[in-house]
Amino acid sequence: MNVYIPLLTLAGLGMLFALFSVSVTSLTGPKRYNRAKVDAYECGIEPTPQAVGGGRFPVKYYLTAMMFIIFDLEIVFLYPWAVASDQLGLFGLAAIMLFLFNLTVPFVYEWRRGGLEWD
Amino acid sequence: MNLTSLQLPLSELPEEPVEALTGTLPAEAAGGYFPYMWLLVALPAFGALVLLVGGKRTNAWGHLLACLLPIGSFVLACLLLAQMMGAPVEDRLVTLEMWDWTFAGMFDVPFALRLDQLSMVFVMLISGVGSLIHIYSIGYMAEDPDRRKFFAYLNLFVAAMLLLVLANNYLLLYVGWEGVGLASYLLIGFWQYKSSAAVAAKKAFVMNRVGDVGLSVAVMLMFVTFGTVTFEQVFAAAPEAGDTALNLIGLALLLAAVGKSAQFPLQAWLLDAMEGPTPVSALIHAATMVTAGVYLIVRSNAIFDLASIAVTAVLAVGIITMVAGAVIACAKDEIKKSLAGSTMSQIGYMFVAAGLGPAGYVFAIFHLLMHGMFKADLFLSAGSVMHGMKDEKNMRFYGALRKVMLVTTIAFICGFLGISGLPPFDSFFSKDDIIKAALGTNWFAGVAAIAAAGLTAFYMTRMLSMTFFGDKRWKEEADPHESPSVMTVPMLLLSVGALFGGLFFVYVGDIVGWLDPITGYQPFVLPINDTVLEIVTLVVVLTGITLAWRQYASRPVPQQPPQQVSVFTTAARNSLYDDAFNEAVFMRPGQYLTRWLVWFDNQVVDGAVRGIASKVSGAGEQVKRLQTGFARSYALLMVGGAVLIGVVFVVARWL
Amino acid sequence: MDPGNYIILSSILFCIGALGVLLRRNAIVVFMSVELMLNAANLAFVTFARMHGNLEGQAIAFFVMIVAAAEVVVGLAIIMTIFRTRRSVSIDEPHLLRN
Amino acid sequence: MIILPLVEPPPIELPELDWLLLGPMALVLGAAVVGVMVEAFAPRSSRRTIQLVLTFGSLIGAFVLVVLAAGSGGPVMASAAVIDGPALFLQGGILLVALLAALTMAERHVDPSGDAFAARASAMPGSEDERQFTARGYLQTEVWPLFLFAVGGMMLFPASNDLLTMFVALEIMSLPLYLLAGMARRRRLLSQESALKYFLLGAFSSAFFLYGAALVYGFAGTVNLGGIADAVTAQPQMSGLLLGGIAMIAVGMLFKVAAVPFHSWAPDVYQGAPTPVTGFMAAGVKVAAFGALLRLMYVAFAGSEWDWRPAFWVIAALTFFVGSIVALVQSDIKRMLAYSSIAHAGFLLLGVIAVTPEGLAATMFYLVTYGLATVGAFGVVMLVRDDTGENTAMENWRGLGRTHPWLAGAFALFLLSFAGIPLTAGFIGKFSVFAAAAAAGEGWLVLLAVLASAIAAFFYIRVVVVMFFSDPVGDGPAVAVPSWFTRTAIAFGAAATLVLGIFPQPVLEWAAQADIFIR
Repeated sequence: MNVYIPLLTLAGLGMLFALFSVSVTSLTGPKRYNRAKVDAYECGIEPTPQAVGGGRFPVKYYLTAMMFIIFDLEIVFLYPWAVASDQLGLFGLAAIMLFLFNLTVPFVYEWRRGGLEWD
Repeated sequence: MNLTSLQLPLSELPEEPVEALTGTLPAEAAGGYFPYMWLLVALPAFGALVLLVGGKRTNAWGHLLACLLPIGSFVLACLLLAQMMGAPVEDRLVTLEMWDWTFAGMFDVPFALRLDQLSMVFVMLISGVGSLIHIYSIGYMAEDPDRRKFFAYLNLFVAAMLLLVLANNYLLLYVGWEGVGLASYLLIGFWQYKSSAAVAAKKAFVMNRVGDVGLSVAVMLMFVTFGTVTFEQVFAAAPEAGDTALNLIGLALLLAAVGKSAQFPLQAWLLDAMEGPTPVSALIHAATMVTAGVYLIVRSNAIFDLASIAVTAVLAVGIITMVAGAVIACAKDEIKKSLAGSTMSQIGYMFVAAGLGPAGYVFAIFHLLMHGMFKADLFLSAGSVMHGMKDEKNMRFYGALRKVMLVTTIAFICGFLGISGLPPFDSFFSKDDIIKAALGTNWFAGVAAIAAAGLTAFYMTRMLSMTFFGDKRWKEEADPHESPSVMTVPMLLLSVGALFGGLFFVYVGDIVGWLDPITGYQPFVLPINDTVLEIVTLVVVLTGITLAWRQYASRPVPQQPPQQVSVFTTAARNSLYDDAFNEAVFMRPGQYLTRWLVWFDNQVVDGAVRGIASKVSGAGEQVKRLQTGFARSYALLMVGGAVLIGVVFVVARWL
Repeated sequence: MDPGNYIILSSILFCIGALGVLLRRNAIVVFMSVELMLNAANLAFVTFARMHGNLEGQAIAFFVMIVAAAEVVVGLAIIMTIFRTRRSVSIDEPHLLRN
Repeated sequence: MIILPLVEPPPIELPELDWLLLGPMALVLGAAVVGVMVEAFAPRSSRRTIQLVLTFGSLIGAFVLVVLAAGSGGPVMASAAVIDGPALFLQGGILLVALLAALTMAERHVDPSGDAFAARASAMPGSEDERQFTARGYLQTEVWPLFLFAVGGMMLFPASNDLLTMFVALEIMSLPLYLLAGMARRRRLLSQESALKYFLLGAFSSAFFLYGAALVYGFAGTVNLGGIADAVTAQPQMSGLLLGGIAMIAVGMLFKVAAVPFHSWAPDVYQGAPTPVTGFMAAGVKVAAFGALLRLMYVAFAGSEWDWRPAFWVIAALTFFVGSIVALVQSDIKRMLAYSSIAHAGFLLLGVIAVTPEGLAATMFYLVTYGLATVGAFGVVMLVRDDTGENTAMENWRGLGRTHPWLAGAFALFLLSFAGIPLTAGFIGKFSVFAAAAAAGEGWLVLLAVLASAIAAFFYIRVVVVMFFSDPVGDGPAVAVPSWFTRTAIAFGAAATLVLGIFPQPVLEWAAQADIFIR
């Protein structure tokens, strides 16, 4: 049984703290449940429902997110490669090139599909 | 044998499982016609295929083909029989390997046909009676637009039934078992437009499913216990198995048999099954399929001999159904339903015999054979009557038909003689053997059997006289006429069997000696003198006959069943007085029993089918509640599951 | 310091995330809670990598981040379409699918 | 100040790639990437054709490669994945299923306005745009790359040899499916809702999987399955980390195979998703996820089987009973099939619990038979329609057997196979899994399973009865006339179900030879 003690304490602590924090917020926090709370962005930027083109999707927000991800990942993986590139040699180069190509594909797709035009 | 010994990698498995077939002779070695025994099944199956796939194109000649193929099987069966009788006893168990399912030492099911004395008997019965009924159907279904489909199903049935009795393992038997179930389902519901037929089909289906579940459980149990499902290996391994396992298997098999053979408490579907065309009732619901349960039990004798509880259960089921069926038969006014009750009762006899253990197996099969002949004969005659009477089923609107349908009358009388147990006809031998065996083993069963014999005589005489004797009570539109010879000839052929089958099998073909190697016949001692017993039985039978004759032949029979007495004329009431008497003796109890059985059927059995289903669906409804459609509640359920897993982990650690 | 504390922290984060999934109504927030759970796992990976003194855990953390990012893209797409048809991202509103 | 000595970093041994073994996956995923480029550059008119060529070409090519590779095998990509007998067998099965599913996805004659997918997934349901796009006959051809990505993930899933690869494969498989689930052309609200549920719950479950993986890593110091197995055997005294890890990983996997109580997404998603996707999901995900689950439990956690077995007993029993029982009360064909697939997950778990080579082989065979029958069944569901789209209410299927005997016959065959009636593939599959479990000494669980499948038989039969033995309402259900795409899919599924039911020997032998996981 004792094998469980660390695990159970872990779970117990987690649960307790989580419950505590959640309940405290719900107890102390002001209760103003309004539309804004269930909006897509509580930060206030209201995605316009009837945008130009009658409800065409305002893709901007998450196209940006996508682009961010593309370049973010690129960097994240370029660093380790760069550090060890001299040992990885040609294989590593080929691999990272393949990786970069695969990252470019969605970028190209986005660009061709007009995701980059901010009207 | 235990399962671990089966777990060899594929490479170590022998090429073909020779050891699976110990004690049997490979068909190739047997030579002669044995290598072709697969044709027995293939021919009718081919017919069904052609007719179903060929569609309308085959309308013109389909039924002829469908008749020829079972006849072909029958001819082949005769040849095989001749060869088998020529062979020495130890060479009579022949196995024809086709292909096999092996799975890396998990299971190894040789797809093989096994022809031995027992299956030989069945093959003869099925292909023989089957062929005759095919021929008969040409006339009976002449006007039916879907005749082709009817014959296709009929062929399908014959093929499946032959597969059932030729299988050399419980799996293949299960295949045939499902096949005959399907065919009978299709044929009961053949006249879809009658809602009653559709309902009956469904009922038969559901109840048979209950039985099939029994069989599948039995197969799985065998697998768990013996690690194999082939007859040889199972029977060889049975003695080593534990009592509980054997009894469980036995009871599961019994459940299967009860479902298929319409025994108590799953009997109700048979009466409704009479909605199907009469040839179907004759072939499937009298001669062959409903006796599959008896075959299953006798075939599994090695198990039942060791399973005391199961075998007692068989006996109990047999006794109950034997009596109950007879009483029902006394109470029914529809000729086919009365015959159906009789079928239940006769199969009850077979169950009783099988329940007696080695003393009875042989006689179960013997009576089964006899029953196949005389009951088929009776059904065909009844069908011929209905054919002539514009499908009037109610015997109260028959009477004096002997004047217009002589041949049918003769055929029916032959069937009557065959079933009622008068010397020297079929039942006189087969039934008396059962009665003796029962008295020699378990006196209660014996007495019940004798009583049932009296009832049998009563309802058969009632049927006979109400239909063919007395004065005519036809409806206006009815103009009875004799059926075409394509129908009457098969009837007459069966009549011959009904008259002299018993004589033949007792004095010419020694059935006991024939089946002994398979079922292991074990003589018994009668508590009382043989002749005395026979005389007693005879007296009981004659009493039944005279009672019924006094009542239904020499007195007018009211067109309405006696319940609605109040509205009747004085004259009718006078006659009714007597009627009321033996109504009180036989029919009232009959109707009560029927009513009770119906109640039991609705409450308990459908409480085991629909009822449990409803309980189950109730549970289902409960669980459905969890399906609220709220993603968050699903997530909560998942967390609950995670907790559950954790808890079980901890508990498992503790234990 | 004792890396065990990081494990405790990660388990706390995981539980907060799980509770967030169970309690919050806003699909975006639920989704963020899931991401929180993933990152809790990440923290655990890194800590264990430290404890075992091998780099595997840290490399894994990278991959997890990427997978999480891909999830963000897909998730946002789905949530936005729902939002645009229903004018709200409450995950309780769409429950046409049920017994 | 301290000057850090420059240490020569240890040499990195470079993985060498066995292209024959990697080929199938590489081909499919490569085709998917090309597909994205096609979407970027090709004119709209020609996209569908190109995508179809890409899809079928890559799938068939991959299948050929799998067949070629059969027999060989070994770890690939620095043993991040291992292509062994089971992996190849399951990849073959997945590719077959995917081919049939692709055929049903390519169907364009069933729905008057196009294929099964929304003209523009981004257009608002009921909006003017949607009407225009539909009128112009646009097709969302992006479904094909997504489909291929999902297939690639499925192929990697049962082959992955460490928890990280497994996690990545899981996501590569799931993410496209989340999207595809939301793209139905008809009843888009239901479709989008199902996508949302599937996504949120799926992400939730994969978080569990990941945290479990973290705990196991904490226990073993590696995520390589073989390494974990060594660690498990090396430490006889149990560690909470390991058990907690197994439990949480199990949660993630059991969600994917839709085992009770992680099943609740299945009925909703199956009902809401476009039917071809549902068929693909029901079949492919089950095959892939069970493959991965088998590898986990057989390779990594076999050492502590006595810890997780009891939990799996409970889950398995729960699964096949709840699945069978709730299916009894369903009135919608797709939901009924969903619960049936849940019940099948329960039966399949028997094979996982067995932890014997036989169990592995039996489960793999069962998976393939189940997958083929499932795709076929959903292919049939696609065809029974009214003017608002598919018509999955059971009472509208009354009398289908009278009006369309062949279609109803095929569906009945699939149902009988699900029910495990002899002479269908399902029977052999079920029998072998039960046999394997029995041989592994799980007799009682097998008995329960037999009972459950007896219950299950009733609702399958019920549908057969509805189709063949009840009068059609009005002039019977309207059945769209499919192109040869769907015909082929259904016919192939039916043929496979029948042939594997009567002559299963070759496939059984292949499965039986591929019954060992390479570590």
